[in-house]
Amino acid sequence: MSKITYAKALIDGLHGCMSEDDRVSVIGSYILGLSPLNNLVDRLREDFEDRISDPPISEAAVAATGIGAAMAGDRPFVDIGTASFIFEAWSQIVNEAANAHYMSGGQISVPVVFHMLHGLRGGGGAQHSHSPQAMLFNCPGLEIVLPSSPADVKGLIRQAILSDNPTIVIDHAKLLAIEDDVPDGNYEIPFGQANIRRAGGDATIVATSFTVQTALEAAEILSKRGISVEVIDPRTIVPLDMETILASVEKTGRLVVIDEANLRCSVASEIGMSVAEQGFSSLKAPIIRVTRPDVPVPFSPPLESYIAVDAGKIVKAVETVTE
Amino acid sequence: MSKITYAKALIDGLHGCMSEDDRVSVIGSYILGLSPLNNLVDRLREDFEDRISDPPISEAAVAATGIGAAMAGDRPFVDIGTASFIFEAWSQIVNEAANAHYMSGGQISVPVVFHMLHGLRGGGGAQHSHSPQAMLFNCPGLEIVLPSSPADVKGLIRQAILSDNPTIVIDHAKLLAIEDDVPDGNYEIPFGQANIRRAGGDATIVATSFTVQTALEAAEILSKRGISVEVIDPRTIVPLDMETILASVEKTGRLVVIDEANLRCSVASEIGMSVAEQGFSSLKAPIIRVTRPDVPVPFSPPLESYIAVDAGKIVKAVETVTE
Amino acid sequence: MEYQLSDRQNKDLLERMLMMRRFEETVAATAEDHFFGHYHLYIGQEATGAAVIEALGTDDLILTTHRNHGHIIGRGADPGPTLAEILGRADGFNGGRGGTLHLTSRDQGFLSTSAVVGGGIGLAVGAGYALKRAAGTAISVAFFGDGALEEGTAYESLNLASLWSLPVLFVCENNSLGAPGASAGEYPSSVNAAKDLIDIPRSVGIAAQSVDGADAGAVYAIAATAVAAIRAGQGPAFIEAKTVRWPGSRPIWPELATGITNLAAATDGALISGQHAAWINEHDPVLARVRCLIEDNILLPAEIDEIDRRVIGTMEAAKSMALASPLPEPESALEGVFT
Amino acid sequence: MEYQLSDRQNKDLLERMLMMRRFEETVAATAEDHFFGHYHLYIGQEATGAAVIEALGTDDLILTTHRNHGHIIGRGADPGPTLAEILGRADGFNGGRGGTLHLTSRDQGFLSTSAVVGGGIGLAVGAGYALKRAAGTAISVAFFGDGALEEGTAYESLNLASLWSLPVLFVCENNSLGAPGASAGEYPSSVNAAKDLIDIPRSVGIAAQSVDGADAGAVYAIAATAVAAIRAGQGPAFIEAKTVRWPGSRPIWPELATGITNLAAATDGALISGQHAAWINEHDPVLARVRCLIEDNILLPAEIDEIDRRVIGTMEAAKSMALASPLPEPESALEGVFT
Ligand SMILES: Cc1ncc(C[n+]2csc(CCOP(=O)(O)OP(=O)(O)O)c2C)c(N)n1
Ligand SMILES: Cc1ncc(C[n+]2csc(CCOP(=O)(O)OP(=O)(O)O)c2C)c(N)n1
Ligand SMILES: [Mg+2]
Ligand SMILES: [Mg+2]
Repeated sequence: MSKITYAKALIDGLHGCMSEDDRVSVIGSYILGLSPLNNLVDRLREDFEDRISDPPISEAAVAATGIGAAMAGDRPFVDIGTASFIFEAWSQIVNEAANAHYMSGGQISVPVVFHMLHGLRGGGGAQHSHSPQAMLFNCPGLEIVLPSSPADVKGLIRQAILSDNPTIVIDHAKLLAIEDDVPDGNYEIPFGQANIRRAGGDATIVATSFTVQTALEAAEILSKRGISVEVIDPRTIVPLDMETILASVEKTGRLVVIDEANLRCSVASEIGMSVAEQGFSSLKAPIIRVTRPDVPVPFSPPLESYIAVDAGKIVKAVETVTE
Repeated sequence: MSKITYAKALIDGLHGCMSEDDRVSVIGSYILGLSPLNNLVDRLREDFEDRISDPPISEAAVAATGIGAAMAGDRPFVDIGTASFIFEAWSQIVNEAANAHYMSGGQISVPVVFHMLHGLRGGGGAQHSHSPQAMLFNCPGLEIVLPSSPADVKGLIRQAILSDNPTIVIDHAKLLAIEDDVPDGNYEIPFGQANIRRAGGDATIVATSFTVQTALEAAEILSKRGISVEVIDPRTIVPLDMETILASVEKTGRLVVIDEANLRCSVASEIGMSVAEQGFSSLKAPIIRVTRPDVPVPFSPPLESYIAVDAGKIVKAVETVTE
Repeated sequence: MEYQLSDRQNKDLLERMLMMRRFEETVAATAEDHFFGHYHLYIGQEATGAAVIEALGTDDLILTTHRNHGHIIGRGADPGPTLAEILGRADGFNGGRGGTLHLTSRDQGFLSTSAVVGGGIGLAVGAGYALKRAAGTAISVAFFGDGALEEGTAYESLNLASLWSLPVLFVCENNSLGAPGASAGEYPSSVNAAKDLIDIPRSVGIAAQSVDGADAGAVYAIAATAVAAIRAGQGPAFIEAKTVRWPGSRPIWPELATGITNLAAATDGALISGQHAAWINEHDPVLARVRCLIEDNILLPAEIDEIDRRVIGTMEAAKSMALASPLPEPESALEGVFT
Repeated sequence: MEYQLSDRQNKDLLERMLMMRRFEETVAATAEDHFFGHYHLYIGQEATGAAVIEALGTDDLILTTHRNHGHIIGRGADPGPTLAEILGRADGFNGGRGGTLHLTSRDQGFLSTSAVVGGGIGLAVGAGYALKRAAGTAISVAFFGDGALEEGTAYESLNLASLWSLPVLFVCENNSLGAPGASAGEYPSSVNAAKDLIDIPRSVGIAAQSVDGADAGAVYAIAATAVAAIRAGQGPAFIEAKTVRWPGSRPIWPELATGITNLAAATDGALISGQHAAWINEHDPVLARVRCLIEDNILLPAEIDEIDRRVIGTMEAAKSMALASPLPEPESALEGVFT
């Protein structure tokens, strides 16, 4: 166990896989974006010089290259950079990667990993701040991973690379510098197992990615006000561990769902709706979503802050459902 | 008032707008896909020869052309053909069209219409059967129109062209041949006004596009079994008329939401979740969604039928919530 | 070095072409009574597909398009499961899940059929990436239509393959020249401002050549040269085969407008009649091939007939097999999204 | 016909270049104490932008990229609201909603700044579509970097503009040659297999020329010729201006590595010293321009100084205005998604 940054844990996980399996290669080296931690990638460059390459600015062809290589038996890790640019490769992801296994009747599998950085980063504006996980959630055939801690990202990235399915790993720029305990050595975290980040009895909060951190902050504030919340991080939304969520709502009777994406058809909408369908009898209050409102992301700091999910908004929502 | 097909009503609506406003032009002439009714487009070709053109197979550039032309003051109607191919132009739609007005601080508007045919068409397989409205619903800045009848499509297409916002009009191939009464002359149907297609008191069904037809079929069957359902067609999901939906659920206490898209993050998820949030106290039973399951669309007819929304599934869902 | 077909290869190649032609005729005949989605026949382009395939090895990987039947059959896939797939049957290669648009025969080296125009090109580049990393001599091949060169991903993929010197053969079947389909409502394709399509790959440094796609010998020579260069590590190559698209696509023009091919017409032009006679005479690559093999004394008419009879027999068996195959179990639709 | 700059134009053009340079210096200086997102300075490319803009008319429409400051300032937009926008202030052109990445000045004919590499090219084609339909003489202009030619939409857009003969001028600012940024962690750009970028537009039939982007006179001559041809209905044209990207982008290399420009150094090379001296001497287009205007007796050093002083004054006023502008009201974030 050592205390390392999220960014280092991610690179460690990737390094472990590359050491073990020659078939793993990296296409696109901006794995940590323009983060000051980006030099962590140098380790990959040094140790696997011929297995890491920078492609042209051609997201569609780059994604197709990853998918085609995976179809042919390779296990590429493709970095897309800022998540907003995955839209350039949308057809490759949605029409090719997601469908190939099913539509070939199982003849083909596509063990590719797509990695990207989502969300509000501070001044990213409307074209550098997307959280595409909600749209991807509507595409059957993709595993979708949303880590929220150093220990998780290391184990999840490994599981993503070991998986024979196309897997989307979405990190948040604001997570990269977070430090926490991370087990040494290689380990994987199975997909579809939610993590109860904090136990509590008065209300359930489900949050993903960076909003888990925000939810934990809110939980702390709420606990001081005498409200005990359970914070659940599904870690992967495909597959989704509804059991853990439903069990918690059965206990608390109240649900607040948090999402960095904007409201309509968000991950929060889906999780909330699933509870309304499968856990209705447990509910003692309306479900509340805390997400970005349905506006493009504005550039100016006060505007961006205004639309961002923050602890205050979460506290308010929990207070409303526990009233 | 005359009895005409949905396809004719659509072309009539478009023709009316082109007659009135020179700025309206058509890019892409496969408005009715490969439907046998496709020759209805000839009328546009004859009357507006220099205002209808077939572009290369370049969805991204074609979409950008429509958007840029709209920014410059034109009012293009861009046909994408099969809705699955809008994914090729995803960045143009999501990053350019949707954001331009907001991020320019209102300096620019983008009065473009994108038209496409969505859904299960019979043998379309995994790459010709998408219903992208759910993903688009997660993109703020787009008006989204889902007509379900000849009279509606004529008025909605007009409103789409008159709108100064980027508007996505999504038709369903199976609607094209449906005949019904359509008012003569030009008229527009305002966005954000749901249509109560059938009044009833025992349960509310919300459905869009072709599934409205399926829901009406189900309502007929249910009425014979003594269950009276209200069928609501929002007609546009952005803007969304939640008032009409909430008022109905207040009356019936039960909600079934229907969607041609697959389950996760579907339009049904969003509408259901909004009711769970805003209309919780009215609900007497869990909300149920009837959608495609989360699988790519298979080719073979029995497989495709198995995953399709049909009247039987809707009947069963309504029976469950009214039990 | 000039690659020429050996006698054995000439026979193989003719058989591939006949398999393609007779398969499509079977598809068209079967379509009258059975459910199909839309489909796109390969008739008229057999010389190109067969000659390129003749130049490949068994380890090579292939990505193809909506007009894929010829490639799959020509490569030696069993026509039974191929037809069964097109019919959506349980014994189809994809278990009925793909249909014509996504027909995949992994055993023959096919990774995917993308029905997204241009969709397979980038996948082939990816296969080339994997093959280059594996450091063997296998290459990947992308078959695509002229329309695919209108898609930006095609261009991006060419650039990437060139930059990384990947072992990829790009085969553009330009079937728009003289194609009679447009008048019957077919998609306009070749809507490209390039005077010469090969200027596009050349602009990003890819060796590219055009060839008469109806001339199997010429296509073979060019393809074999390109394949050898690619295997030798010289990076990707591009071939534009100028072919003529035949009618026979559903739903746009489902008639088999030129009828069932009569090989005797290769030597007796009088046997070709009807509206499309001139066109058959000028363009039919199967008749042209037969004519050439006979004229050059490579095969006797009787030998050709024998091959053809065998092929026709294979198709009859395939049709029986396919029609005997059940439809898949409806509930199985929910299985197999993930491995 | 050879286009040459008149005396008036020479003065205009120099002023545009100085406005660009002094603006970016102001941005860099202001960035030290105030919030910015990331930004990309135009330093080193002024001759290209200023000369192309000099060749345009007031009705022409422009689409630009993340490296847009120079185009907007050079076109005559007020530097106050420009800087205010970059600072996210309420009085910025976009009300603070766009920032540097989406800076838009509609009054100057700018329709949008797309920060998606290649994103503006297709929009410019669309503007050209509208302008052609309007049947006037205005044209649209797309400014973009060499990296944009790696994106498939760029290629698609070129093809479409060529096919439809749209009045679009494509200006590729190839700033990768000799750019020192890569070593400082800047994005690799110009990852293109084309030996010559102009082969790409040429492959789809677009007239294309390369020019030394640091030579304002040469850029002007080529741009004016292209603009005249486009206005005359000859369809799109493409210019590749070979420029050198300066440091000064945030967060990758935020230092103003070459310091505040001293115009006196144009005539007295001894004034240039430090690590980047050679590079400033060889590449700085502003110094080169000043040198050339003095040598050719077009402007006296004193006249140039006077312009520069005025420009510097304008920038000081702009900075005061921008810093005095309030931040937008937080709740206003919810307004203006739709018209
Ligand atoms: C991305 C995309 N856009 C549009 C279509 C509809 N479409 C199917 S086939 C076709 C024409 C393709 O032309 P080409 O690539 O030359 O192939 P051909 O049919 O001529 O063999 C089109 C436009 C599609 N399948 N994919
Ligand atoms: C679609 C897309 N992919 C990646 C990026 C990240 N990015 C920002 S600037 C840049 C380099 C652009 O190079 P070029 O177009 O030559 O412009 P330059 O910065 O050199 O002026 C990249 C890759 C982006 N903005 N958009
Ligand atoms: Mg073609
Ligand atoms: Mg550049």
